[in-house]
Amino acid sequence: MIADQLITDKGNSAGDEWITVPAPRLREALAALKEDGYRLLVFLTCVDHLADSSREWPARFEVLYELRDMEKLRDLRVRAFVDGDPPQIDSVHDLFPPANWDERETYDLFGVVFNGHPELTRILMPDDWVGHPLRRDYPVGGEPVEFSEEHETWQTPPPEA
Amino acid sequence: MLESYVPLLIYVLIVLGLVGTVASLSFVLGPSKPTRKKLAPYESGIIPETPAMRRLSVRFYLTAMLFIIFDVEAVFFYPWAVLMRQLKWFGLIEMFVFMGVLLVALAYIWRNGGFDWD
Amino acid sequence: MGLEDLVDSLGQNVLTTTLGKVLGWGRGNSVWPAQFGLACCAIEMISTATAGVDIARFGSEAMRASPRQADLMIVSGRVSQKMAPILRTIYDQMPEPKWVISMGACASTGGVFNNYALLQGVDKVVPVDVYIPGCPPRPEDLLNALMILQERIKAQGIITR
Amino acid sequence: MSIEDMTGQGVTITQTGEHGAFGGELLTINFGPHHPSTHGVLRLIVDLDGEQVKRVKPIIGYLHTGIEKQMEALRWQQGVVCTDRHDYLSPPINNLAYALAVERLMGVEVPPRAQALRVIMSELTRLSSHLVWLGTSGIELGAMSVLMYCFRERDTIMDMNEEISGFRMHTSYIRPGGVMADATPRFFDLLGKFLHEMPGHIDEYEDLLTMNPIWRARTIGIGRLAPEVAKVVGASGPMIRGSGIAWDLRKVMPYSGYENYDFEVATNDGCDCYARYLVRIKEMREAVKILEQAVDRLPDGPINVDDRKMLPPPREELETSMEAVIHHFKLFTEGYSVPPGDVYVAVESGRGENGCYISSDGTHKPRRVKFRSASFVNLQALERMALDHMVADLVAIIGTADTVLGDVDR
Repeated sequence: MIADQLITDKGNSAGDEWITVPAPRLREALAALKEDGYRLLVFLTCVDHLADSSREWPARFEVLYELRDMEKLRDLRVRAFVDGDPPQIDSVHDLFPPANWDERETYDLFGVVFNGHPELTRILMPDDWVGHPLRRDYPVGGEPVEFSEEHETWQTPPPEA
Repeated sequence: MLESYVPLLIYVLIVLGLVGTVASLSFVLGPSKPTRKKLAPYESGIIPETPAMRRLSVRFYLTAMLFIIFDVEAVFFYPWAVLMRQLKWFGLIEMFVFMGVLLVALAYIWRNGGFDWD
Repeated sequence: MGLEDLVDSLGQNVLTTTLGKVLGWGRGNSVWPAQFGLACCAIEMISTATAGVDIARFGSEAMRASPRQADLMIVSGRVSQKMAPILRTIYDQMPEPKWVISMGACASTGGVFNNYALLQGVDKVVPVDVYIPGCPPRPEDLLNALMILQERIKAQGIITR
Repeated sequence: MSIEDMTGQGVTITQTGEHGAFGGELLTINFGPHHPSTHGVLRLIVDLDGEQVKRVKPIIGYLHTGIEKQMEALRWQQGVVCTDRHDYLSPPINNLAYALAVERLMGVEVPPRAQALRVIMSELTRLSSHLVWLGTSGIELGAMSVLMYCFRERDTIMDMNEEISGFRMHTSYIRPGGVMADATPRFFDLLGKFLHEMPGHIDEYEDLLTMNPIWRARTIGIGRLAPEVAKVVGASGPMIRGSGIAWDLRKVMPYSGYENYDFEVATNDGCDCYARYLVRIKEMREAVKILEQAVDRLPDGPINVDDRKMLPPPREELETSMEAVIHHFKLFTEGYSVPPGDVYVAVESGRGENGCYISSDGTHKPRRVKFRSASFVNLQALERMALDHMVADLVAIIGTADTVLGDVDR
């Protein structure tokens, strides 16, 4: 079972179990969970909590791993909070093969650098694209549309930025 | 003696004439505006950087050679088919022997894996 | 070179206009589309080509895979920023005379998605002849656009643009 | 080398001079974005030794539409439109994932009639998705007539979609809080006639393909995916069921009332393209069985949650009660807000596990919506399945992975 001092926070959100793990020791936690039976990484993504007033967030970027145990049919979400410019975290592509492309996509859209990834390049955006689109301070873009108050706000970064 | 070939000559001339006019007509009348981008090699939308001229694997050569051998074999059937009546039994047996030799060769190549690719 | 020089030298007289009508009739009734299926509209384009709605009645059944043998490009689907240069390359590699139908709202104006990732309208990259609204338009809409295009081709005569 | 470190090999463009088995140099070609048989705008960089594929590197992103950023800028009820369009072969199933996620965050449960209507629309979509797959995969391997047969049935399903929701493909029928409208009697007539004929049509496809020597030669033994590799790579749907593992989310983690329908999980332990073809054919038969049970036992009652915060009140109430007008006004100017928290719901689409992860910060727009796409993960298995096959087999392997590039690139 995963060592208890690794888990800094634990809870249940709308029926999903989740735990928070300190980012520097993420690989250790995921390896322990893999031994414990969570063999499948369903997906890996990042949430940008810039100016998020709903709760007190330890850091801006929350990288989360959705693990699943196919025998005992239980899911677990592992969160790791990262900050810094660019935010760095260890890559787990050798523990969970599906993480390879997920990490490249998270790097491409959020700018989170995964140390140790064999080929950390852009996967969805064109290779010469500047900026990471899914960050909250990146404008939605597109063309301004007359007579629609929503689209004016999309050209400029959201007010909370 | 040659006049029995005249209809063949006329036929060849008609064919060449027809093909010639159709090809040249489309070449002369058709709009052709060659631009550098249009003439670039088409590779599913990407202009390739790597040169396409590469040393080919020897298997292509093997396959081509086998095709030629068994295709040329078919050429020998035509004169035989024309003279089959006069040659009577001798021609028939001779052609079976000829085909037999080539069938043995085909079986040998097949068993030794000359046809499968990897 | 060919017929166009004929028109330049002889100008518009009874010979060239009738020849133009014959050419227009020939080109109009055998418009070969290039298979440029991108997203959901491509599925409706395929169902236009099947027996139910049968585009073959209009002479456009032979959906050519390579641009060399096509003279109509049906842009069916949303064009992302990464795909735009490739769309332009394919358009350049098509021999004249060539036409473009922009199928669906996404190809015509960016449609539902007005954001950083999509080209807001394919007419920013290639000259478009007929636009089709709808997301995705019904197969009958594509036939309607093809009939409009055929009228336009027949009216163009020898020099098309 | 073990499975783990085979990941992320990635293919570098071969330098000149790297030699294949028989002395020929490796040729790098583009199985590019504009290609008739890549089921969308997928680009593969393929290293060929003669006819054999030595390395494959998929390059995606040519259909990236920024759907996840778009949904962050739209209100909760407006986001349903985007969920239709990223996996455009199974729109209602994506709506279902989004709707279930929002409902679990709000803590509401839709009435049983809505759940049954959702199951009906999901199974109809699974049928139409498999029909499009069978048609296009058939025509790519030379079976022209299969396309015509399959799209004939797909058109009847599209007519049913149009009857129930007014739209052929992107129905947006399943919304947070219930479904758009109740099914009309004509819909049930069409559905009854369709269910009566469909098993016969599936037999037609089987007659065309199952014992067809060309189809079998092109698919048996092509694109092998061993069971343990399928599990490690995270494949789902027909990709994993074709390797003998009975993993179907409708059975394993039932949602929206799937537990009270009895159907078998279609598996086949051939581990190759032919096995996955048989799995999809059997899934079509199972979908017809589920639809029959759903229509027989359709409970009546309301089709929406009666929570006025989430759904507009019925029209006639607007004349009488003042609260209805206030609810109506608030709903259509600002939209409802979902309590903070995050949730992940996985549903079984035609391609595998399509999921929707939502992180909400209590405002009336989602903080982050992430679609777990089955094709995105199944495409990573392509690098392994295509090794040492012929170039022509690449077409069958891309076909059997049944990737929808809108789903891959989102």
